[in-house]
Amino acid sequence: MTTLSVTRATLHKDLRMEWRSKDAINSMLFFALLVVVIFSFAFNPTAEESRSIAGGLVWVAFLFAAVVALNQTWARELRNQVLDAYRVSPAPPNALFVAKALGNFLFVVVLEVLMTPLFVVFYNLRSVGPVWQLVVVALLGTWALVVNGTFFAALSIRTRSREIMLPLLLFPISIPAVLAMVDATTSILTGEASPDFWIKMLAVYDLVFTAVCLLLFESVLNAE
Amino acid sequence: MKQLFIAFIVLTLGLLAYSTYQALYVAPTEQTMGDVQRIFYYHVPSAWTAGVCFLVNFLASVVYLWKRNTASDALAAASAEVGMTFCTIVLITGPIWARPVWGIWWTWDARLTTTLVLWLIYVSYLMLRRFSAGGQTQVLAAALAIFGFVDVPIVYMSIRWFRTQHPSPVMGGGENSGLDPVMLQAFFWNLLSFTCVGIVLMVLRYRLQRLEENVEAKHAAVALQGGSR
Amino acid sequence: MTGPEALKAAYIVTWVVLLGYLGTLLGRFRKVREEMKDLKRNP
Amino acid sequence: MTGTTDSPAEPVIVLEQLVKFFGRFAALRDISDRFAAGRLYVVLGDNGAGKSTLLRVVAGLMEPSQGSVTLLGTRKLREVAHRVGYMGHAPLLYDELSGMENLRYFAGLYGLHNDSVGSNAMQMVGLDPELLRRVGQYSQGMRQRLSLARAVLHDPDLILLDEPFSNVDVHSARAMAAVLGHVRDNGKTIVVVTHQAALIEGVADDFVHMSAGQIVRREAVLRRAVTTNSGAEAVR
Repeated sequence: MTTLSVTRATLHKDLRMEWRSKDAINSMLFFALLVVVIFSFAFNPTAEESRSIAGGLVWVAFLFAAVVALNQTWARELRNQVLDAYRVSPAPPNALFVAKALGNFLFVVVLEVLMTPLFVVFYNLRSVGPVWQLVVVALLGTWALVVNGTFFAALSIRTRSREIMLPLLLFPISIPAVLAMVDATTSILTGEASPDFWIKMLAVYDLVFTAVCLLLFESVLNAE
Repeated sequence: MKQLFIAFIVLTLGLLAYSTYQALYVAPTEQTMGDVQRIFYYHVPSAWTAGVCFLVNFLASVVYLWKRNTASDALAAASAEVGMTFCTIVLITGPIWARPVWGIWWTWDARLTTTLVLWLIYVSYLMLRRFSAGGQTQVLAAALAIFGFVDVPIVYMSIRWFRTQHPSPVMGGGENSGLDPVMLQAFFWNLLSFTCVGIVLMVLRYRLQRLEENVEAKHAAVALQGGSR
Repeated sequence: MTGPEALKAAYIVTWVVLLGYLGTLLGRFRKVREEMKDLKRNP
Repeated sequence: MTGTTDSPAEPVIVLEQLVKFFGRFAALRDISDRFAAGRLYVVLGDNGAGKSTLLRVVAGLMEPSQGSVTLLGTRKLREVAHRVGYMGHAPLLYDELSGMENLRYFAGLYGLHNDSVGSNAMQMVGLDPELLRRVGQYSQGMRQRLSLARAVLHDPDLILLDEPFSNVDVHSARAMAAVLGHVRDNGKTIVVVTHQAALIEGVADDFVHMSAGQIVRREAVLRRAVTTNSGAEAVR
């Protein structure tokens, strides 16, 4: 009950602050745009080829862009050391985690919605398989990146050179999720295979790591 | 205690010599692969030992988060490093074996890839230990260890599936194709000796960690008396 | 790379890695011991 | 209220053999002490004497390396978090939000959802709750006053303040000191870490001197000066 209200309040506050500064979304968007452009120079694919590599390109672009956003979320709490105000309050730590993860989820989803048309245009994409499956993969995959990303971003603010630490910790753990997202996306785009296994795998990954994050977040938040 | 450990080291060295002898001279030459197959006697026990180390690392990390005792953190640090060492051996000897047998250095098959990912995860673990300051290291490292351990089965599962979908290049032989009893015997000797080497290294690394903690404690005592300013 | 060469290479690599790690361990032991001695002499 | 150092009542803060290391540096060196209820303590000392560290450990933001802290009768500091207020060295406020938006959020963390909580706190420190500008545009004095409002908005029994007067104009500092005196008169315990003792002398009950990670001296102000400013009590 209190967890829910604190989560809601924190999410509301984060969205309002992001709306006012637009730090995360702007840097994220521009970064993803750069990746798209550079990739299209680097690979210069035909329509047929692009269909089979697009899954990889799209998700690598989103992964890098998400890291930019993830670093932002806690940076905001470290300015003026506001995080201390949360930590001295009786509010449950997991409420903070869930709010941050949901906020990041929203940011990355917005990014994806804005970037997808660009990908479609630049790479001449057209899906052979059903598009609604892409949406499912995107939602599950984004949560997979964001839930661990939020956790490891919180973990790396306790280390030296924190902005470098986040990808170093996040990428190895995310390998199965990235593999699943990329392969599922490719399967749907080319229509050659069923993405069912990957979707189930992403769901399992999401469940398992959400549980692990919730279990360990308090220890990490208070590690000082 | 110290004498016991020295006796254990001597025993381990003896075992290692004997098991290497078994692997090189006693075990018969495999028919299709020839002498290359003997790499297996080092490769697989290394993988096993790495696995044991990472299991120890996971358990020690869980105990640390629960009890917050420095001993289990030291064990976690020790097992991660030793596990990394054996994992490195696995990753190097694997391609050396693959090249003459399969004609390629590397294939993205489930076992290889999982080992690589495992290695990456524990590299990041050791980096985290290095990059975080003072009293925070232990909690952060323990948390990451749990993530890593939970991740490994998922990695294995996903890559298995990835491979069945995209068939990999020629995968002849493999070690499960009905081992000769003499081969099996050589294999178990090596398994035993490598496990002992792993234990020796872990104990040494653990003691090193404890010694370092001791030095820190001495410094702390000096600082407490007010000499450090 | 032929069979026997590969075999030799793999065994040597294994030994090098193990001994190398042992070497770094012993080096660190020496450093810690020195530091300890230093502390006892001049706290 | 008499000015004895040791109140017979149960002390609000009990420190037992408190030690805190940062690597090899001992920031707190074996501190054992008690702080009684209803008094305003001023902790003085040079930079690096361990004042801020002590406050962070007491607030539960940092685990001590050795020893223990007992707050309001318990060692489980989280259980009494709602009775403790902490004002950090940094403002602990969101620059992108207005004063009321900040306070509304922080009140929510304490389960207080009534807007009057925030506006009362703002009025108490002499700020207008209607102020729309964001905290990033506040003057340093206003920011520190809002920070004080944040620390006390849930009406805590124990208030910990870290350098509340840093970079604050004399007017704001006086206002804040008066607020603190008033809160103390309502029976709350206050610990102020500062190196600007002059600004709070008028309302202080005890001076606690720290040096090199230890509490070296404590002095009680025997005659409580009424909240008019009287610098005569300067205990230096």
